Amino acid sequence: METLTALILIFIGAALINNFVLHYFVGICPFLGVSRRVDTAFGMGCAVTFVISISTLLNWTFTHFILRPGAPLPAWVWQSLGGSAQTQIDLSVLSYIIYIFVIASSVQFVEMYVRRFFPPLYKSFGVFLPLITTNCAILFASLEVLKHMQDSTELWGLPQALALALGGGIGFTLAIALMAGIREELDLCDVPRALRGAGIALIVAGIMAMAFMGFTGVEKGVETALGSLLR
Amino acid sequence: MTQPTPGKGGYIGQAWLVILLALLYGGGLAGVENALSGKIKANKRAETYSVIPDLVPGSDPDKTDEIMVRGENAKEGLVYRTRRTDGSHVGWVLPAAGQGFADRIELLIGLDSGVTTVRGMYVLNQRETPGLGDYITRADFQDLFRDKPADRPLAVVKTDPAADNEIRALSGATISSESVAAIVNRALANFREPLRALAVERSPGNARPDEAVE
Amino acid sequence: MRGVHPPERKDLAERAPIEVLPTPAEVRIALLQHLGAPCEAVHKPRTDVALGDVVGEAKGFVSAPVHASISGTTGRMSVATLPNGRHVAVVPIRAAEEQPLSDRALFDDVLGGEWPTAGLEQCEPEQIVDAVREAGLVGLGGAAFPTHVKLTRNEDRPIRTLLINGCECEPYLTADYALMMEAPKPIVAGALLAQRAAGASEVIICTEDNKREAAESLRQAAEGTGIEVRVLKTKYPQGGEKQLTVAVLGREVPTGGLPLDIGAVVLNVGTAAATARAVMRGKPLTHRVLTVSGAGIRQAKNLLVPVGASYRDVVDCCGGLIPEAARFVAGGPMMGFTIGSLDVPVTKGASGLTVLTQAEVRKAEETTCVRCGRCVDVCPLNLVPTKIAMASKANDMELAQRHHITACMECGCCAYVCPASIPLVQLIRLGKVRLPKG
Amino acid sequence: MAEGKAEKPDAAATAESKQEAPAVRVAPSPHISKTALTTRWMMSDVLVGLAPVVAMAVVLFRWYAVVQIGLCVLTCLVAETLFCWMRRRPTSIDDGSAVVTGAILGLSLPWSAPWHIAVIGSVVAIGLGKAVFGGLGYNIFNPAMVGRAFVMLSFARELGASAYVTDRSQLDVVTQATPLTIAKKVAADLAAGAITVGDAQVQMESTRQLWPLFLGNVNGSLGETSALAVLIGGLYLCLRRSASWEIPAGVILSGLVLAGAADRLGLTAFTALHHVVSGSLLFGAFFIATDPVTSPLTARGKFLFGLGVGVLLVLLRVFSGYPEGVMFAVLLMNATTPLLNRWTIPRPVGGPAPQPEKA
Amino acid sequence: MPTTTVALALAAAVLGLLAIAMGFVLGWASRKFHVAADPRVELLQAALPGANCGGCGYVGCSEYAGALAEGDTTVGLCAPGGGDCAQKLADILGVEVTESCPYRAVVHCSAHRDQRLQRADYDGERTCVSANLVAGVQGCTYGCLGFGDCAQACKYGAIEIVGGLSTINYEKCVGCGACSRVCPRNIITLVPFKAERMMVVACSNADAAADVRAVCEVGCIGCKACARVAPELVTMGGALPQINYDLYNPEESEALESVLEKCPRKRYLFVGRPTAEDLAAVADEELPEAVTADFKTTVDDTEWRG
Amino acid sequence: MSTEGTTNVPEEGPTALERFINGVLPENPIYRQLLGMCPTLAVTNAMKPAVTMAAATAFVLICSNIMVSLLRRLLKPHLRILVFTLTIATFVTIADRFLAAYVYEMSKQLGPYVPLIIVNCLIISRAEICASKQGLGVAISDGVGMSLGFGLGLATIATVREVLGSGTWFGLHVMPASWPNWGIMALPPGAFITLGLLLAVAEWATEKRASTALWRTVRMLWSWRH
Ligand SMILES: Cc1cc2nc3c(=O)[nH]c(=O)nc-3n(C[C@H](O)[C@H](O)[C@H](O)COP(=O)(O)O)c2cc1C
Ligand SMILES: Cc1cc2nc3c(=O)[nH]c(=O)nc-3n(C[C@H](O)[C@H](O)[C@H](O)COP(=O)(O)O)c2cc1C
Ligand SMILES: Cc1cc2nc3c(=O)[nH]c(=O)nc-3n(C[C@H](O)[C@H](O)[C@H](O)COP(=O)(O)O)c2cc1C
Ligand SMILES: Cc1cc2nc3c(=O)[nH]c(=O)nc-3n(C[C@H](O)[C@H](O)[C@H](O)CO)c2cc1C
Ligand code: SF4
Ligand code: SF4
Ligand code: SF4
Ligand code: SF4
Ligand code: FES
Repeated sequence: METLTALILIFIGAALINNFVLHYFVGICPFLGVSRRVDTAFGMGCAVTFVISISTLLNWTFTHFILRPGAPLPAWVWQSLGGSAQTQIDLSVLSYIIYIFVIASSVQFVEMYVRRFFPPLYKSFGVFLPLITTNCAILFASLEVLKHMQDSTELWGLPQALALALGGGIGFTLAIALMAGIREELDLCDVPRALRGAGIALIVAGIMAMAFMGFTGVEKGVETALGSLLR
Repeated sequence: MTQPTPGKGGYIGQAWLVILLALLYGGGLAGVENALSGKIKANKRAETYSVIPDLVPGSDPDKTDEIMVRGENAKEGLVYRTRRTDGSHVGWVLPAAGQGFADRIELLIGLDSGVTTVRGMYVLNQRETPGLGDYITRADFQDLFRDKPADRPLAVVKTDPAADNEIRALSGATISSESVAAIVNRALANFREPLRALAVERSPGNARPDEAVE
Repeated sequence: MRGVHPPERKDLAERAPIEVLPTPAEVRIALLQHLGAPCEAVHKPRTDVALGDVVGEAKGFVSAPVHASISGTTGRMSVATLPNGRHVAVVPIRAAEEQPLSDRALFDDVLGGEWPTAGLEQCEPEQIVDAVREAGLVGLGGAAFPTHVKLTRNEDRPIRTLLINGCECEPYLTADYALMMEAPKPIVAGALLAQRAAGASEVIICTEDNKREAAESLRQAAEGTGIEVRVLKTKYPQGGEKQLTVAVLGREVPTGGLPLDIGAVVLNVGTAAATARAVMRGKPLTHRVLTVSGAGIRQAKNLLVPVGASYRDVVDCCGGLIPEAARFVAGGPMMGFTIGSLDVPVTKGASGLTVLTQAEVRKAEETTCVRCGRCVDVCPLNLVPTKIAMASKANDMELAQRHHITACMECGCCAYVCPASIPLVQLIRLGKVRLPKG
Repeated sequence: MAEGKAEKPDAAATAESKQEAPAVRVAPSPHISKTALTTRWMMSDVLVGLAPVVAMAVVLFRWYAVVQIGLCVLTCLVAETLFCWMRRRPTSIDDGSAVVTGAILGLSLPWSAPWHIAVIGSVVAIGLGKAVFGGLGYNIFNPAMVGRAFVMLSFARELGASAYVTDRSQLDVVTQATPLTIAKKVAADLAAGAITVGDAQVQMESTRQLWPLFLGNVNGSLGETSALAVLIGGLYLCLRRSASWEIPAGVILSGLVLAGAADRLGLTAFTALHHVVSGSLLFGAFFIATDPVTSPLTARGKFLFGLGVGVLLVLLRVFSGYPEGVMFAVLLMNATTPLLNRWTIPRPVGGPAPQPEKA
Repeated sequence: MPTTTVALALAAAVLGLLAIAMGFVLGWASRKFHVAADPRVELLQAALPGANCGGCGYVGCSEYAGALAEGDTTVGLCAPGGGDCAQKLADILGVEVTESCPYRAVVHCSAHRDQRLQRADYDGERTCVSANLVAGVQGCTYGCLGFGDCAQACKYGAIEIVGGLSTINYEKCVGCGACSRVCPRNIITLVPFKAERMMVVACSNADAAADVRAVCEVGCIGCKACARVAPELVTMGGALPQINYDLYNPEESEALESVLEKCPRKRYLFVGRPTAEDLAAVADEELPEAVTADFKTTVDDTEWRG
Repeated sequence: MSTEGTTNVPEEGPTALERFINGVLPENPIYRQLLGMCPTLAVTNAMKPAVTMAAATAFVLICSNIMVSLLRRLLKPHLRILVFTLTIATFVTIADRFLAAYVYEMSKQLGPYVPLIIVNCLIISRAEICASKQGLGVAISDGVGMSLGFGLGLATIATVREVLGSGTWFGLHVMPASWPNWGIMALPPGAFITLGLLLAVAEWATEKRASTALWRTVRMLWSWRH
């Protein structure tokens, strides 16, 4: 029960309260770049959700088995080389490189796959799929997971990691879809010239961030509510 | 995306530069890590250790040791056992965390060795509203927890405290204040008994009579 | 049905009997007065033509010939800009001294006299359609669609109902009303002929409850013919064929489709009368009833006008303009088109001239759309006019099409209610022009 | 759009043709319009609708209300002029929308908010809420709520729950916390197990009566206290069609249902009815969510919008850190308005137009 | 073995292995999922200036690049890029530069507002394309409406409305043709500028003389005087003369002068002043085909109603 | 965006000085190119983190430019991006560790945004556009110019946010004591709104560039170069 509560909290935390885009400012590039049309924005959101889940899964695995201090794989190598079982081998310095490698290759893989087998989908993403590689949101999710895998007060397992990834991806999709709707509307508006494009988009994002700040405290509220309901 | 021309030398042959660089960078990084990890660890340690004398008056940070303690909820937690310079046990520093108004709050709780009194409280990390909830990081708020009883839950009130386990809420930030108190209460509930047991078992001789467990 | 209730102002010309316009010195017959292919002139300049002679020959099935509406001599071909913006070739005819028909005689020839409803069974459908085509008959309700096309039977899509449209929901206009009051007989006869031609099993003459007397007059005329006269609740744009089929038959004409798709044909009362004249008297469509009304005209009238007479002649016949007159609307104020000068010839589809004054047209200043949704509330076709208009303006045709721009019939309800005075209909028309062709 | 190059010739064209003063005027159809109905009229309608609310605020909060609302309206007007001037456009204060924005902003603030909050809120409302989008009719978010959110997040201390309460004032209603704050606190304590159900009942005693909530004899933001005044003004607006009834209907419906459910689950200390008449639910439903510019166009869209506002509003009241959720609920739903508009395109009479084949 | 060494070795090994694995997987995938694409598109796009002005007739530079790669169109349509750009594109595609004569926009109407008669006061959307839907905005149904859609469309600020007439500033015009696409009356065409100043027919009213006189003080009356003086250069398209720019030779100034002189309405005008470079660029170029002026004009295109 | 045969393009392109100047203003990564928006928004609530971030980014940018420029003749087109990423990630890790070791406080405050430099499009785009095509000198001056430009961008935003939000600048009080701190400026909405408005100001200033003195100076330098 407690884990379930925790998973729910991580999920809504990442999707609404600490929305990746509107609170953590990650994934701003596609948020500004691919939010001109609702359809493409939604597609982009789905692509990000997909990639973020895959790469978080892979990265969690890497971290758990290889990178974290005391991970089994290096320990096994160390011990088979005759090292003592006491020494912990910490390869976490490699985590950034490995993460970005995993992300880059999985995105490229997905890209090639989609291009080959789903040409219409590929066409609507077009140039944006490679953009996912340099999309902070993906790396950020892995880093967040890493943080919680090093933090002794709250050790995350795979379910938590995936809850964060999924929540983050869905939160991103929500934000970018709303943004795209608004920007389609803005095309018909008389926005001052200097603000057109990124300027007004950022201001809209700012107002959306204000609106999303309404969710502040929901984590706590849901936690207490679930607590009292389950009691 | 340009297509690689497979064939000559195969994929690996083409990627020699990448592989070479990977080896190079990997080694280099490990070197950097080797050189700096001591300092980074020290930094992290210092973050906690620098406040230890303040959290448990009389303790010497250099004499502090870290132990893993199994709490009432069956989860293991890190606890700092603090000692005087002469090595005698003065108390505990208990890291704790929980949900605040906006985000997680992480804090350290200083306790006497018998876990009867809260010696101090220090907020390590928080993201409460600037100018409102973030006043929990102020010394005057943290000082409110000094010398509060550790055997009963602390209560947050909006008026001047009447009982000794009451803490006056920050005005306009009752929720943050309550969250801090709740985190302290929960940590105490989890670790009060195990720590007391430890105190009796490990260092009965060191305990001053007034701190001794009944 | 949604729609609006604009001030009717029919009282201006309602009581005026149909008068006959004195033969003008010159008429200019436009070679394109209908929806479809333009006509080709058949006479060289300076040829003498008689009333009813063909002046322009129809080219193609969806087309209709034009005829001389007076006797006289043709002049050099010229051009005219019709109210709807078309810049078309015209054939001027200078009136001869002697006119075969004028005044009362003309009225009797066009609308008066006897219109026996008995013995119409002898007319073969093809015969009726041919007569209608040769008479150059087009819809007199506004769109000027060649009537023979509508009446031609089609095995695949049989016609069940013939609706005779006497709603005349436009403010100011009373031409149809006057016709129904003074000449119900030819309407009924024409309706029966059209019924035979189209093979419809029922005929309903529809009018609105602000024209009860007309309904009464039609009922008397239709006594014993099996034609039903239906009185609908007044609302603009009840007369639109899509609204009419919903109101009368409870069926919707598919968007982009025709009443034919639901087994109906809609004819204007004037068209019905002209059908009767074409079939029973063999006369082409050379005259039509026109309402001249509005505060800018000295005396509002219903006139029987030869096609091709200029609006100036018409205005002169009504005592001229008052000095404040500012806008000439060919048609009614909701859907009519303005003309920049009175020297524009009357066409077959013209139903009236509404002259508005300076005070009436001083429009409130256009402000931005506040998305109040009033246009959405009134649109009889259930569209979102503001979105279509804004999309058209921003040239976002994908958005406009998503909002079904092509469904709009330009009835003007939306622009009528818009508190921001946005020229919605114009913007929607603009969008239709901008739509990718094909 | 008529910016830059087009402006000059355009102006010239009008000026010169005025000179020639031709008698004939051409224009697209229709040639008559419902002249009584203008944007300014709609805005003054809203002001009329707001009158009972303002009156109630003045009765309860005396000159605090007068100063607050006056300051907001004034600053909004000044800001509107300023931004028009910056864009070199003719001033648009005469359409009355700035007055409405100011009044609603003023009514949504606590009596105690210091002057700089009213001023900053108003400038932000007009500037960030409206001018950056192009002015009246183009804004995506409710300007007054943008302004309020901005100051609320900026000056949390002055706008938080405790700012409403003081015992050093001549006003009698402000000695007690707002009903929602009390309810929130009790619910939270109850859920956390800090108090017993009995304690909770004692603490809720002061707000149990529906009548004061309905009549408005309670603490709160200036405009929200009296459900009665809001209903009078709101119904007037709906009857005049200046506001669409679908929106308040949706808000109230979903508010009742969800608050009822929360009450059943013991997540709130209020009944559904209490929830509806307390706080700014009604004020928001009738005056704020109904802002035509920022709500959907079609009836179905409006109703969905209302439902959304109601749902979010109760969820935020129950779960979030804030006692009230109207402002955030409206802003969040404003963000969905374009999507709602897209999804609620009505079916035209006769069915959808045949779409041309996509190339 | 000290931990440091192992950590070093392990780190390097992990990264190295990963690199190898990735090289394999991606290499395999890229062959497996190979989709033939034209790499030239990207090169072409890079060679284009990226102004996205639409001058080439495509939605943006990238679409033009795509069309070029497909062989659907020719290089040299990009006006902002000029000859350089065309050369680059041609290099990429391995073709010859065919045309780079500078085109410039010409407005085929020259009546300022007071010379056009019967102008009514117009209440409605103040753009040409909207006003064109309303009859009687002005007498001449061919001439410039003067609401400046073309000026709005011009990205180079080359068009101004002077006295109700669209007037092109040839210092700024680059011949992208955006204006000619928006003008609802189709009275802007692109004329090949073989000299600094070109002679053009500055009217597009195709009606008969009397009808023209009725609406315009200066419009072409179709008297054919010009076609008689220079039958080669000027042909009559209906009532309107058209200059055959193929045969246009700026050196033969007498011929041009005579045309100019003979026109009773003085509707032949010299316009323009392209830059010296442009002239140099075309000096030794074969002259391209002339654009045919297409005065389909008038409101006839618009729908009847409904 | 790959160009066939990157390896054997002739070395041409803007010179070192041009690259430097371009980076600072005409092609300012934040205001003109909108690159690296995430850190820009995340770390600008005060000057200190902003400057730290700018320094870390500068370090990575310059180092990776150097590295890529040195390796440029060995790059295979399809493995190019891989090499860039590898290089950048390595230097980012180094920067991250250095911060953690020597400015721990800042490292804690910047949190994940330091590792996120890896995906800062600015760095990879410089590698692609400049370093992989030009010599060491140009690459370095490009890196320095772009870093300055990036730093300038961060600093302007951070200044607005810190002064309005806390009444301080680099932690020093610059506003009167009675200044009501605009809490929102320290929060996410403040970041978005500030950047949006500053972008508009930048846009407006460039539109009016002929008349701004600053721009004239840049232009002067420019023309003097040619
Ligand atoms: C923008 C904003 C931010 C707030 N931030 C906090 C916060 O960080 N901590 C907190 O306890 N209360 C915060 N509050 C106030 C709570 O919503 C609630 O009103 C308050 O905690 C009630 O306690 P009080 O009785 O002390 O006012 C904030 C309120 C607002 C409007
Ligand atoms: C291409 C075309 C074909 C038409 N064919 C028919 C037809 O076969 N039968 C018919 O009753 N009406 C036909 N119509 C006419 C329409 O039904 C309708 O009467 C006309 O558009 C005018 O309607 P309105 O006055 O309501 O605008 C046709 C119209 C068009 C444009
Ligand atoms: C908005 C609108 C209103 C109309 N009102 C009338 C009307 O009042 N009377 C009428 O005869 N036709 C009216 N029409 C034309 C009808 O739709 C239809 O074209 C006509 O009745 C067909 O008859 P006809 O072909 O004989 O003209 C209207 C059309 C529209 C679009
Ligand atoms: C029924 C109604 C409600 C309105 N509510 C608001 C409101 O809540 N906030 C606001 O700023 N303006 C409101 N307005 C005024 C106006 O729509 C607002 O200034 C525009 O959003 C500015 O573009 C309202 C207007 C009407 C007709
Ligand atoms: S009626 Fe006018 S103001 Fe209202 S939504 Fe429609 S277009 Fe906009
Ligand atoms: S959108 Fe078309 S059909 Fe609907 S009210 Fe407007 S003009 Fe009439
Ligand atoms: S007649 Fe010729 S010159 Fe005169 S307005 Fe018409 S197009 Fe222009
Ligand atoms: S040339 Fe065409 S687009 Fe330009 S102002 Fe004249 S009519 Fe309008
Ligand atoms: S910088 Fe974050 S997505 Fe580009």
